[in-house]
Amino acid sequence: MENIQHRFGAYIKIHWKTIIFLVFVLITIGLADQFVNSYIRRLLNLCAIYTIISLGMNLVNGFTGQFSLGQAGFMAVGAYTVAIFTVPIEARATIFYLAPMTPLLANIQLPFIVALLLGGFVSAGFAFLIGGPCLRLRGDYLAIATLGFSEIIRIVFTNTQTITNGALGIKSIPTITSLWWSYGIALIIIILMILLINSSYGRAFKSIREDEIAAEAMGVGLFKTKMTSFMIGAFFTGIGGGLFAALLGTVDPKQFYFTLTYNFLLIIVLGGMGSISGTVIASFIVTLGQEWLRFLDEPMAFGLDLPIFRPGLRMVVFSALLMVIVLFYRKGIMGTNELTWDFIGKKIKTIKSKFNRKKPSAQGGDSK
Amino acid sequence: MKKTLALLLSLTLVITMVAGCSGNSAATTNSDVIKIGVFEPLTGANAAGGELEVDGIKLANQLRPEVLGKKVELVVADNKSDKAEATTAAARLIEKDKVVTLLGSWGSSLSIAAGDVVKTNKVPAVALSATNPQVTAGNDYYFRVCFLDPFQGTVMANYASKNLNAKKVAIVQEVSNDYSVGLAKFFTDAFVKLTGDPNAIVATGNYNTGDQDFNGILTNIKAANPDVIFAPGNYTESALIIKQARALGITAPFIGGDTWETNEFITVGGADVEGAVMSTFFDDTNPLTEAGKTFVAEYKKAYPDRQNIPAVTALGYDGYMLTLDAIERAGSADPQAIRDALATTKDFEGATGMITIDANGDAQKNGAIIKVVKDGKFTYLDTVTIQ
Amino acid sequence: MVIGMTLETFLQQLINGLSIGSLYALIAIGYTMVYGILRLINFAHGDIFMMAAYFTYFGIAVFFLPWYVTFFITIVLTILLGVGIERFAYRPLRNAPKTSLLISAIGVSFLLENLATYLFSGKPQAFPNFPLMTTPINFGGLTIQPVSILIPIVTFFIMVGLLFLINHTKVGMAMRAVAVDYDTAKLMGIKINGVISSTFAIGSGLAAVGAILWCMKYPSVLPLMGVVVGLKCFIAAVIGGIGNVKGAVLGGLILGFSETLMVAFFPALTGYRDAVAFVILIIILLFLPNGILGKKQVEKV
Amino acid sequence: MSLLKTENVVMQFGGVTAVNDLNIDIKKGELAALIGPNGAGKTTAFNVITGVYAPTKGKVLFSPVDSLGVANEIDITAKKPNKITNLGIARTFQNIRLFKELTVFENVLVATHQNVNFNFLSATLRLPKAVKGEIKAKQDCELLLDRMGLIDFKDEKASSLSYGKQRHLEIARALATDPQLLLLDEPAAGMNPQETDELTDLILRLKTDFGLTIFMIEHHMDLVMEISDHIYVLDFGCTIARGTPDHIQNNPKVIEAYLGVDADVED
Repeated sequence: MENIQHRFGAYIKIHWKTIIFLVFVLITIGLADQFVNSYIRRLLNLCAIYTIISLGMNLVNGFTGQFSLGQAGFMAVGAYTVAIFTVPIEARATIFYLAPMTPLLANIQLPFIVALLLGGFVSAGFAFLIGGPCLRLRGDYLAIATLGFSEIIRIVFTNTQTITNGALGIKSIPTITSLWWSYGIALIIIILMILLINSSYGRAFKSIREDEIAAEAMGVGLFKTKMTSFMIGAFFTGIGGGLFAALLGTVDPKQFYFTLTYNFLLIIVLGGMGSISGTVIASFIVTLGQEWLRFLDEPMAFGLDLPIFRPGLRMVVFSALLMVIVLFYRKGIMGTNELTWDFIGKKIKTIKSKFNRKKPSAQGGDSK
Repeated sequence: MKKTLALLLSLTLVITMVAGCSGNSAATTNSDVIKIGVFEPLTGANAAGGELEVDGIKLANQLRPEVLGKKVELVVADNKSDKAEATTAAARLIEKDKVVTLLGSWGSSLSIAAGDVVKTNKVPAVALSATNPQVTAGNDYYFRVCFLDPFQGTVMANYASKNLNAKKVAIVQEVSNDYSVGLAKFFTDAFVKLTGDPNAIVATGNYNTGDQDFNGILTNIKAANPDVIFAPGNYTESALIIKQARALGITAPFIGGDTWETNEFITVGGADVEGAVMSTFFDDTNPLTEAGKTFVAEYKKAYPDRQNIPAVTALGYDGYMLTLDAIERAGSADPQAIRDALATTKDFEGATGMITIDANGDAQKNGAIIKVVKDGKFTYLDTVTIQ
Repeated sequence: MVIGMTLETFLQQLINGLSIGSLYALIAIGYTMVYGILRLINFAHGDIFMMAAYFTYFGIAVFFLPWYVTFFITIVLTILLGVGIERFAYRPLRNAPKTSLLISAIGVSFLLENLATYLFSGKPQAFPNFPLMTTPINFGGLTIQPVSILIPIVTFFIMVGLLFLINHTKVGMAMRAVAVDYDTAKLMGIKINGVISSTFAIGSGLAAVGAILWCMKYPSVLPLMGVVVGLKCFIAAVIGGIGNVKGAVLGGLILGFSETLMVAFFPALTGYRDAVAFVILIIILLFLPNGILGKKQVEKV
Repeated sequence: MSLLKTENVVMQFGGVTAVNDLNIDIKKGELAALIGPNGAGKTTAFNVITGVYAPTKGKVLFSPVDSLGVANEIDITAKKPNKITNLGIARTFQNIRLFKELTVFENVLVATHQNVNFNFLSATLRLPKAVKGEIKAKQDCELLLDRMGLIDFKDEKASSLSYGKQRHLEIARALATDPQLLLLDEPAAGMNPQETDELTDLILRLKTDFGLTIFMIEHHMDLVMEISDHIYVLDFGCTIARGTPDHIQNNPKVIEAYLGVDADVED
């Protein structure tokens, strides 16, 4: 411990509890990977992937204060990159049965991890291209422009038959994504986020969120800094998209309809714009909650037949939730706070002081 | 006051959540019940189609609620016409509800999405109206009771050139719909082959799901002046396309695929879709088999108010009956055994005709029904068989 | 590939562009007015339009009310809906950060879509037919539905009326005042809430009119019909210069024409049609950040 | 020799001319003040100098002294604000613009971001270079906070500070950019007499200890007259007078300009 503390001394102190917590997480993943059924595993994978993507979104929207709605588009870019470069070459003929894949790509196959990273980079590249025009715009214009971009991406992917196989999409993508992959990468990205946010660049991001004019007057280059954040966010999202593709094993343009972005919006709003731990918690709540609420779509909920329980109710509740949060709990679960050990400590103290009989238990948290 | 309201809202939410999960967890595996999973789009773009198939499945279930002396329980899951949902829905049915086999889904891409799940879990699935070759290709656990797009495309091409003796055809395809572009492609190939004229397709118009204004592409097509217009795609857009075409003074007949056969197609299209011709799987006016007759009778009993029986409902019926037949032949509710039984299906008498499953897991059907919209009804026109 | 096109075809395409463009314009006005006053992209506007379509559908096809009654009720209900949304989803957040307001708008839109899907099912409903409006008439080689002529006319008169309202009436003056400087207007004793409500009322009312005309031309009603239309119309408003009624109409027409003409001249690219709007948007924002008729606003430091 | 010059700067918004033909010349090491009634265009002038607005006409010239002690004149007209800050002009704002959600320490640290010599990757991965840079920045800033008497509030949110302290923090933040010229926009606005006195001392200390050149907008006439070496008087965008405090005090034009607006003089 000592030497770690010493090396990062000027930065973050890695709390011994954090190490224990991480070990605990790894063990849990290991156990889950062994003993949990594929349905639960699929859900847990989704949680991790949504965490990654939401973190990417929160970096831009929450920490840098730029309201971007391009997630679905960046996700699509990452997903398609992985799909195109990992589909077994022999399978391609049958998949691209309307129009053969362009010879440029037809015979290139990359190892998963390479394709995944490539997806991240390509996605960041797109961020660079659209950031040019968009990041100079006033906030709400950025929202509509990024949303427009994600629609354009979808439409382009629908029409470029020989690269993306158009509407048919690409199937039989090797389903490599496992709990180890998704959670491994999620953890890495969480840690990177924490380190980034607590660096000089992270402070620059936050300063822009707080007050663009003051930030600029303090020598922070707005465009360059926004672009950095935007591209990193897109990179994360691209990675998430890649994992998503390798989880489903099939992609097509319809999946990346821009309403998909609203999922991640709900997550970051619920978790707290500008909170990493909040995002992580919210990703789990929303992903599992959505699955949980399924019973609302089933006529025979609670055994008794209620006419109100029929397909569609779940999404109504889901979107009503977003409204409730933004109207009444604008700061979300964490606000801009982080679930650090002393944060938990404080909370526990307050709870204890409230009723010293009950014995609360602390769980979860980031290294910070 | 706000706060309290908010608290109340969230409280109810939490309660429902808890109640819900408890309700779900109550669904335990019961030995004297055989569970069959149905995953269909009950909301979203494909909702109408999904419901029609579920009708058929439910009807069949009422007719034959037991197999191997055990009660058959249907577990229906909505896949929201969305791929990610489709995979989770399938996984949920298999892992959580412990179904032994699956039925569905309307919309090939949704079935394809679920393909990997059924494959990895080694649980068989029967697609009902998913006509895309990709559904069963390279997947030993996916079967289907309907014919394939290449066949359907050929059928319509034949109909266009032989019955309507068309020389020039225009195509309007829903570029964001795999079914539509696939069918358009197969039609084109077949039609070009038949006419021997590489330029037989004089115009192509693309649109996206949800579009409502087609005047642009239709004006182009009008200029190209085709004999026939082939417009496979969702019933909603197709109906609008035909309406707008007529409004633009296009008189060429419209022909399409099985997806047209929904009541919405007629309600939306109104008088303008009169004479629209489509290929489909089943004709309720003269069923090919005994099973077909019983199905029609039962359907009329169950839904006296409906004037015509959609083919996909018949396919839903067949899918269920075929599955139960397979379970019976397998003599057990073990997924693997059911799968093997399904794979070796021979001359099973379905409502839509005799079903024999081939090596790909597809139903060998060499006959398609041609129907036309007449007086606001889908009426039998012809049966096209291709060897 | 560009197909050689006859004059008729070209004119036909122009008419197509004019009528769809005018519809865009009608709905774009709603966006532009709300934005002008609240500086808010009212994401829910497209869905208000959708709800209006359903109101009309139920009025005529389900409750068999005469069309004029239905139209009246539709417009009233839609206005109530719009004003209600402002009251309950936007007003509480008026002093909150901009993003919260935007998120709330997205939330409302998402809620309306899901609610419609839940209540009216994802299936399309057939909008009643108005033979008088839809039976095509021929001009030489041109075939035109009366409604296609009606739409631009209605749009034009509404625009004129609106401009009069804004420039020559008390409430219009108040609107302009609020649009220029919210706080000062408040200090001047203008009833902000009243002004904002009336803005939403007008915007929603126009959405209702737009919906009725839209459905006469494209007679199917769907829960998600408002999404793409909404986006395009907001873009139209931005192109023309947001906050400016004439701009909204101009933008709507530009969008309508460029879409149909793209289809007309590049049939091969018809699949990209929906991307056109967004491409135009990004180009406009690059070269004319304030739109064609928009004024440049400077940030106060 | 002069550090900042503006040559016939004109700033118009639509038809309104906020600043008309502004010519100022601030010598290195002096403390200049810009006074004038409300709406005279003082803040606009600052915004032109700091690049927030691009002037309609005219030039802004800045002659910072480089590491070798050589001054070379740079045309900073319409340069981006952050570029101008990099060159050595820092400012505070009339209506305090702190990063409210950030801690006092973070507020100051942001100002050091402009001279990071490592990219975001090495910052994220904590490469030695970045760690060194960060440690240095933090030491400097702690020192600064100490000198500004804010060290005790280091980890509090900026928004939780008292009004006076917030003004101090804004100055500290500006200093953290390591400027040669410091622009203060009404630093004493809304301060009680005692706070104002503290501020007076502070400004003087900045001038002597940091060897800063200071250019400030201020309504507190006694403060202005007490500490400034040179005063510019603006009215309706035009420079109506310039010179030493006593010269200004007896200038009829100035008195006229201030007639009826005593409120400003007093507040």
